[in-house]
Amino acid sequence: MVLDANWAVKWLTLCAQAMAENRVWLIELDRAIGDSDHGENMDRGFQAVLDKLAEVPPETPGAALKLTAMTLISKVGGAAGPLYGTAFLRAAASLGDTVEVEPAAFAGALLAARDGIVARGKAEPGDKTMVDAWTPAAEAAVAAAADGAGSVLEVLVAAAEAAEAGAAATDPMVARKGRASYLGERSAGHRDPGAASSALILRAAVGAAA
Amino acid sequence: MVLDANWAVKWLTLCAQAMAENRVWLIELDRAIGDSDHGENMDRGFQAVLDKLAEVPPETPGAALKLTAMTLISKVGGAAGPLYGTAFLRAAASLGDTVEVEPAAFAGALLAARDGIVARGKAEPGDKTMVDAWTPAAEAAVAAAADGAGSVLEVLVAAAEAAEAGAAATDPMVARKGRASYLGERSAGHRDPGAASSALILRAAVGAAA
Amino acid sequence: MKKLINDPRAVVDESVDGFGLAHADLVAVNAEPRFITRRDAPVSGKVGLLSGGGSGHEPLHAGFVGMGMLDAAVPGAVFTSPTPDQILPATQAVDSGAGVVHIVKNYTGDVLNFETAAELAEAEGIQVRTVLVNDDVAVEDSLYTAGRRGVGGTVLVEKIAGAAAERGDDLDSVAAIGERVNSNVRTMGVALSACTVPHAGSPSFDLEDNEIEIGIGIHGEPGRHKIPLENADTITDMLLEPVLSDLGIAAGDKVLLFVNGMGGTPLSELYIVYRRAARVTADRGATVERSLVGNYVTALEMQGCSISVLRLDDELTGLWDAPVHTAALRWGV
Amino acid sequence: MKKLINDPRAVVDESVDGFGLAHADLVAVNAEPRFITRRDAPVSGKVGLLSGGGSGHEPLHAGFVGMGMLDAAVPGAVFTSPTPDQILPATQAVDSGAGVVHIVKNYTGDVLNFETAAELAEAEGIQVRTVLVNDDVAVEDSLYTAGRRGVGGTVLVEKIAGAAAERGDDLDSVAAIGERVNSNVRTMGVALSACTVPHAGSPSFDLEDNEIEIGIGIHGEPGRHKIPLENADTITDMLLEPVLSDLGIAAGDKVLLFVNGMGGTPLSELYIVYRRAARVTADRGATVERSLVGNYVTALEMQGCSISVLRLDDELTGLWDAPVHTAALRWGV
Ligand SMILES: Nc1ncnc2c1ncn2[C@@H]1O[C@H](COP(=O)(O)OP(=O)(O)O)[C@@H](O)[C@H]1O
Ligand SMILES: Nc1ncnc2c1ncn2[C@@H]1O[C@H](COP(=O)(O)OP(=O)(O)O)[C@@H](O)[C@H]1O
Ligand SMILES: [Mg+2]
Ligand SMILES: [Mg+2]
Ligand SMILES: [Mg+2]
Ligand SMILES: [Mg+2]
Repeated sequence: MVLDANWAVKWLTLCAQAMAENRVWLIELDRAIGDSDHGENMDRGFQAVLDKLAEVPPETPGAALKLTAMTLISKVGGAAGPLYGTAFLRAAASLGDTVEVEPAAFAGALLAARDGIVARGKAEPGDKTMVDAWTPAAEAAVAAAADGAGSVLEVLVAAAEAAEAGAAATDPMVARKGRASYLGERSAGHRDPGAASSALILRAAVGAAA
Repeated sequence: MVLDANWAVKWLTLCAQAMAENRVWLIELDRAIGDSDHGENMDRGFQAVLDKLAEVPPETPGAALKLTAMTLISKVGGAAGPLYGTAFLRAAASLGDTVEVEPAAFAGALLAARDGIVARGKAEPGDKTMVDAWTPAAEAAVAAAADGAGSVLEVLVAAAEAAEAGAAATDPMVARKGRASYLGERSAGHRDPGAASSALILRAAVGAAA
Repeated sequence: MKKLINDPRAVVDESVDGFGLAHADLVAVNAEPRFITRRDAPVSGKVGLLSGGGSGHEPLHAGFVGMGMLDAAVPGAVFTSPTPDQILPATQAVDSGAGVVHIVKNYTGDVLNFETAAELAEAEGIQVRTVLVNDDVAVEDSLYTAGRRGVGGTVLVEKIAGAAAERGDDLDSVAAIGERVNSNVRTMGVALSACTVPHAGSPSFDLEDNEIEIGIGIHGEPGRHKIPLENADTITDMLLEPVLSDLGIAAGDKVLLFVNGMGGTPLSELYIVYRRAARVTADRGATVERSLVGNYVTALEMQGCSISVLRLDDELTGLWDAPVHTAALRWGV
Repeated sequence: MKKLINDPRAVVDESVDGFGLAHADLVAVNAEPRFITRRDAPVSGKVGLLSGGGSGHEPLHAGFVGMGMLDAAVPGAVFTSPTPDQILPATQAVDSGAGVVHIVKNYTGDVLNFETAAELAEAEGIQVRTVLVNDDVAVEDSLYTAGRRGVGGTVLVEKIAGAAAERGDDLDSVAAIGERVNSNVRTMGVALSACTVPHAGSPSFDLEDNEIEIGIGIHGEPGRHKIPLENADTITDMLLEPVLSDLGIAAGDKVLLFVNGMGGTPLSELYIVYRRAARVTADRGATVERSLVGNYVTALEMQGCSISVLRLDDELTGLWDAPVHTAALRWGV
């Protein structure tokens, strides 16, 4: 298995599928501590990504992620649009023109994505945002790749599992950024929708490589 | 038992009591085929009558009914205000200065009241309005008084019973006057609120003489 | 029942009181009996224009008191017409000697109470003319009903007759203009939910989650029939078709199109209805010359809307465009 | 879910389309990407004023496009901020060379998307200034929140900055006036019921029959806390006290008092709230110089209201009074 343009397109296709399937769940999560639009936003955004991918098939993983970034920025809106847009843009820049992404480079792209989200949104780990999924995911990928022993699939799985654990860990948190922060203590006891969609995205990366 | 000013005041007092007790029921009846205000209107009107009776105790039954008419006209509004106002005004005029009302004179007053309602509202029997209570009531009173045998109480009871039967008879009717007429066939199966309140008024007349 | 109120029986008094405070530059409120007049009433030489009816239809009527529209509004209890002893002093307060036009929505209660008040006013030497508004095509005007109701079209009658009075028309002319508007306007409404009369405390009718009431009035009464929930375009067609047909709107006609909210429907939805209604009207070959979209003749917090079409001629258009300065309609000043 | 809509995903497009049809004399609608401009934009020599945000708050913002107020409105999906590729062309469309002020409500999404659009516009040689509106006292402006939200006060910022732009103020001056309004206005809101986002289909939060949410925003999000239903005067006091205190309103201050409906509350109830709020403000020794009562910054069909107080000075009062001609606010013209 190599992380080439085909994998990237499959990844994004599985992302779109995951957002469509989990649209209602993400809306429900956002309904509890936000404004009920996250599932709709992500679904709309990734459907548009699918359309774009069909129009101009990308030649490298980086190109696929850049196209995703531009599409999410122009179609999603809300907080998630610019944050995911920046994440994919930074990941694309980090991959450059690479045709086949090595495990360490993938881990580096996740780190870049996470840094992009933090740079735009100024959230720290523990603030109950998507950062709580991306931070452990990027760190787990770096660790898995650094061992040297990590196969491509092992790195992807490490990232996905860490993102899922990170998303679950937002449940008890009191939000300090984003719309949920307006709720104060009432935000505890609910999963952060953006962390949940982040975990779906990283799980889709595994599916595309399987 | 004589139908003097004391009886009239007691009658109107019992009317006020009946409207307060049946306020919710009359609202419910009006909710089904009208605009949910009849119970509130009648309660407000007769509470005002009580206040007026306390201010200027009337010297004759006619004076009591005239005061009632003027108060209902100025406090009730809606369809019921002018219609009941006219009814009590005509009844008062028919009684004139009489100090003790004979059975036949009482029956005549009910006829005058009914004619007043018809003159203002142009409804015919069967149109599902208060006319369907007042017409049989007035006719029953006339009949009971005409026998000559009819005691005061018998005449009052005849009127009350006929009004109650008349009100119940509005249940299956399709309304042709008032707000319920907008519903067409959908008005069938519900009692007319004005006929119901009319029966309460005539039943109170019995209670005042008992 | 959830409402921003204090005492269900004080709703009208407190609301009118607040209205008077918020618009003290425009109106004066008389508390006992309750009525609202233009601050500068009576306007010397001008025919007075008065309307009233049950409360719960705000901004109708108090929101339309001011220059170029009503001289007085007389609010009854919620959904209950006012009494003659409110209407009479309000009539006196706005009579400058040129007479007063009563704009009355066609309901038994309103008709009877205004009739009595007009008689009493005439007895005191005030000339009164009555314009009866009955624009609701949901109700057949036949022996078997109390006649068509006055609904959304009322605001158009008030605006245009108000402009006629303001330009100096005499009593009969103002009444005639009002009648001309009434005979050229038709309306039909739909409810997606009922409303709750404060003193009653429970919704005015019961609707399932997938039902709507077609042909409702503005008093929370049920409509002509319940139907399953449809989309906005279909509902719009169901309301507009009888309106256009009853008016006989044909190619070349010029109209004012008025989409009125019943109080609880978001403005965004009213514009979705307007969109369809404007297209269907244009498809008939008629020209929408003027429009009005918003909550003007309401039934408390009811969700739903009504569509009114007014056939315009140059004079009516000119009077519609004339300056108006009230709490709820204002332009040209 | 009962709404006068066709397709939940077409709600914004169809509504904006209808808005454009109804107000073709005032505005032009650009369909793809979606934004609304003054019919006569760009106005030569004038600073452009642009605002936008999620839809569902109508008449905000499109209803405030026109002479003396906004040059452009950019509506996102319901409760979702618009994207840079809407904001950028709208900014270009209203720039006459004098620069453009973006009025942005303080939400993470709005801030980020407008930030990107402003960068792109600057890169194309358009000068942009951003006025961030954050008037909601329900949210503490601290490290532990995303900062105070922009709510009802937005309409006051738009009106007054709009008047400054219309009188010919330069870019920095218009932005400075907008910021002055923002720093002198505070708002707090209550919900008696939730609202239903069309694409979500179920109410945005759950409330028992005897509960209300205090400290809500305008996106159907739950408030700071649930409390048992109280009467209007008590609720008014709970909203107004933090507003007056945070602003430090004292004897001798002159204010504009704004009671804003959330979309599903009858006007009559807003006036009951206004009545109490005006009295309490007067009891503090402050003078209510101007008032605004109605549904201006809404959350779909939510029942509830917000109260805003703006501390006035002579310049702000003069700019408030200046002529405005938009679909939802109009005077002096
Ligand atoms: N400052 C921030 N930093 C990182 N992530 C954030 C920030 N603010 C919000 N988010 C993420 O965005 C998600 C909400 O996205 P969405 O619902 O689409 O946008 P909106 O909040 O504008 O409605 C949150 O669940 C959270 O994960
Ligand atoms: N034309 C009429 N003639 C006789 N009675 C009428 C007429 N119209 C209405 N009514 C009576 O008035 C009652 C309604 O009174 P109410 O609810 O107080 O007034 P409104 O209909 O104005 O709300 C009806 O139930 C009916 O009995
Ligand atoms: Mg959201
Ligand atoms: Mg009634
Ligand atoms: Mg009534
Ligand atoms: Mg959102």
